[in-house]
Amino acid sequence: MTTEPTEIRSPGPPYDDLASRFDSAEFEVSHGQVVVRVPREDLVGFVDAAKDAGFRMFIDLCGVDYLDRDPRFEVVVNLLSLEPPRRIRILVGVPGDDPTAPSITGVFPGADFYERETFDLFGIEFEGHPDLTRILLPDDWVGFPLRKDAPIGSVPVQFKGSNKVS
Amino acid sequence: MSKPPDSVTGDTEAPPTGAEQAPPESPGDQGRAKRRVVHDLWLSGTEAPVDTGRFTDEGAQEMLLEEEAAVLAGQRGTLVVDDYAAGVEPSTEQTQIVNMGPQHPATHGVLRLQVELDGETIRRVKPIIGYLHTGMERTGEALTFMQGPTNVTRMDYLSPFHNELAFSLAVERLLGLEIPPRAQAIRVLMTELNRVASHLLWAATTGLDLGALSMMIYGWREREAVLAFFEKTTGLRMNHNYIRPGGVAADLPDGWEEDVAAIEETVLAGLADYEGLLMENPIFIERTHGVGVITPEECLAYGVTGPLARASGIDFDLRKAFPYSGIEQYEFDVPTTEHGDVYDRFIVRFEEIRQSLRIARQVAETMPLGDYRSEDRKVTPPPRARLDQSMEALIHHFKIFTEGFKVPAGEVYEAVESPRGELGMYLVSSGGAKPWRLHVRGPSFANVQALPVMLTGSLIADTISALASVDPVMGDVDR
Amino acid sequence: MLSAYLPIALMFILVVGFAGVSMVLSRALAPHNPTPEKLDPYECGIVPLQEPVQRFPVKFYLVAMLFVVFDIEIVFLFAWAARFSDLGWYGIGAVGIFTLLLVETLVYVWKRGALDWNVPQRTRYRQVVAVDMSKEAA
Amino acid sequence: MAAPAAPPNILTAVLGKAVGWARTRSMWPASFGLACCAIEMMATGAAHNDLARFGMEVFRASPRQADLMIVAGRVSQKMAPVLRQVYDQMAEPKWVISMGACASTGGMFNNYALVQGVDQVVPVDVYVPGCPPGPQGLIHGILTLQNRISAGEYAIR
Repeated sequence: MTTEPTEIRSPGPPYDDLASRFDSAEFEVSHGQVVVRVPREDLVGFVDAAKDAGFRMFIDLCGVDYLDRDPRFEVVVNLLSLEPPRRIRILVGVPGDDPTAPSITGVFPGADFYERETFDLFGIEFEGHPDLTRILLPDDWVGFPLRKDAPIGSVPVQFKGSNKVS
Repeated sequence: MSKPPDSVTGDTEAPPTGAEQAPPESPGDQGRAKRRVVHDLWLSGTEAPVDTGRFTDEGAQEMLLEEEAAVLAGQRGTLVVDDYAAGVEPSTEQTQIVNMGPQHPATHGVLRLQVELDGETIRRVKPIIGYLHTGMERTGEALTFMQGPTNVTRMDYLSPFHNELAFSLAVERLLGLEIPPRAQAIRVLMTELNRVASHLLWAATTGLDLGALSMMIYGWREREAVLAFFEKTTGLRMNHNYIRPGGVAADLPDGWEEDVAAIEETVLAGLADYEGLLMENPIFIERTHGVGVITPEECLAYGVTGPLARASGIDFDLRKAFPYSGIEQYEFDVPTTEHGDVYDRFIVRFEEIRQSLRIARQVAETMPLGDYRSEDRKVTPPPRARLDQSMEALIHHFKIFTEGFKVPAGEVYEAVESPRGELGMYLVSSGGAKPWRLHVRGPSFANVQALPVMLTGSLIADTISALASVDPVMGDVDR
Repeated sequence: MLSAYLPIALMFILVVGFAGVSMVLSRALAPHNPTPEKLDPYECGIVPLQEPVQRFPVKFYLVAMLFVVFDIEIVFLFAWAARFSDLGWYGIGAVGIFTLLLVETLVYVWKRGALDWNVPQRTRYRQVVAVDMSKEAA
Repeated sequence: MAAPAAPPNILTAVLGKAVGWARTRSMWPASFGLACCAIEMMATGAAHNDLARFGMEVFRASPRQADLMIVAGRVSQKMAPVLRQVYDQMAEPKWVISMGACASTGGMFNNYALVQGVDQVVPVDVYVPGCPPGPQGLIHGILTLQNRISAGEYAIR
């Protein structure tokens, strides 16, 4: 059982401490879960601070394509603190014309594959990632399939009226 | 190291991989041309229509002879500095890069491991995945919420109930829907029995990999007992589509308490055989002690969860930390051990089978009566008999099955404890009848990423047992 | 005297005959179609790009030599075992000296460490056990 | 492919039948388990409904010693060349069973990632329907293939 060093540096629950140190981060609670919207530049700093504040397990990183919203893409980072069990979800807006985001593999080596997958399916490049290549698709694949404007690539099926799959 | 994809075609120019670079048209270009064309059928017995065999080279994704320091550290698994990382001293011998490739008996599916070998010892590992990528997250966006479980249940095909439960919990949290206690208890029963079946299959295949052939036969014998109950309740042995948003598809068959009791009896008897067969066997102990060690710091850094983390001493189980579907009313304990090697993972998983059976017995004793799906007719279809009595039921039925029910806009992350770790569903809804984005956090994805940490420096035979103990399910990894 | 060798000759003919017939039959009846893919080395389904390495670490040759040494020892024991009862103590004495010599080489080889495949990974486990794996070490 | 068989005549009719019969008695499957169907293929190979009754319980990993390739699961675009390479490296006579809806037609995943039907990559002899087909379904497919081989339909392989 991983106990932290006895004195917990942040007085209140870790969220208030993080909120105080990062005024650019907006905290909100959606469906009972703490969600933080952080500008792109502060992502690595915020993740580092969250790690010190107790969120020591890296859980997930994925991309979302909102197509006609202003920062078109969004990178969602999910962290977990084991003792007391608590989650935090960090949302980072990424504009459509310049799809790049800072890589957090420096803080959590576990983000390596997740960032490669997000690059593979969305085309969001992560600066500072040691080996940013495709991971799920064949290496000579053209295009990023999970983008909303990418075709689903379905083969028309023989029986009539069946190929209305977008 | 690999050049960034040029902006126009987004095609990453494959760096020279030791082989002479083909003149202007690299195999990749021919590959792309050949793959996208839909070939005509190749009727059996006729001449082969086209030669697609040449394009298995994955260019930039493969391991290079010389790598940069950061990439090398990643492949050697020495990124996390903790007090007992044994440094692997670079050897002067000539090493070779070998494929433990997609079609391999011991990789539990289509996982491709590129390993650099110095004789028998492994210097570094690079897992290459994607050989089972089915585009399920894209298909998830094209199906309505009602059809979602059929797509999601095929991701981690060893624990279909956990996929469906995570998806249903996420949708219900977005809807703010209350689930009747009987449906919650049925869900707990099914997921725990699914954990037993998944661990039995893991014990069977891992035993087979370690040479205990009889383990394969025993493991499947008990698993068939559990699958028979699943088939009786849900109609299918796998991919059940039984747990749906709003409850479960059908009530339990009568006489199910005897079935659960019979399952518990056979599996516990079988478990006693396995432990007698394996745990004191000196060959087994020699093959599993100190193999595939992963330390708690590495588990935290790589996001390794589930039995692997518990075998390394992290006392964390989602069923205790974030209880879901009413599981907090049953007592069970979470087995953890210290050394984090293959032997401890056997201990943890065998103990988890016992705990899951204990939960199943408690559910059987305290199963509440009542409805097995929620009363909100916007989400769950009305009973069949009501259709010809009330117009309203007919409309509800029609709307649910044609365009599907609408889920209010919002985003939510819901996670359950699957047999391999934390299975999370990040669901974004735009208010329509189809999810806007469905991301599945597969536990095996993080566990496979931590393979270099476990395999570097061990022999090839140890790699087989370490890889088997991770229990990667490729559907979960590649989605 | 010649008849003593009859069973061995018969056995020899049978062995060579069986091997020959099965070789010829499979060559004649089975379809024979060497395509370039079939002649490629099998690398788990991946088309091999570069030639596999021919030079192997010296450990493998060492093990081969050790095997030859102890295998020949057993071959010599056969002769003694065939006439074990007639040779009596003299036989046991001779074989005893011979075996003692080989046991001495086994001890020497064992001490020099030619038999253990030094696996760094296992040292990591000994550190884990040595360190008192109580909670705060995690 | 193998040279086309000589037209059936009275002299080799019996030999053809004998060869056909011999080829089906112990067909070793190449373990090409991809996804959920692979679990059902293993279940068919295990104790409960046993493939050893047909002499097929040993799943050969290397294509050199395999006669029958059971494509069990969904074939992705990245896996298709590997499948083709393993098929090419199998020695004649060889047969292919396409197990499950995803292998036969791409199944419920009609999208960018899957090869819609493995018969675009390898010639398929028997298609087994189901998602996943139960062990009984797979054994029925194997028996169908064996009957057609011993009846001489596939003798030209």
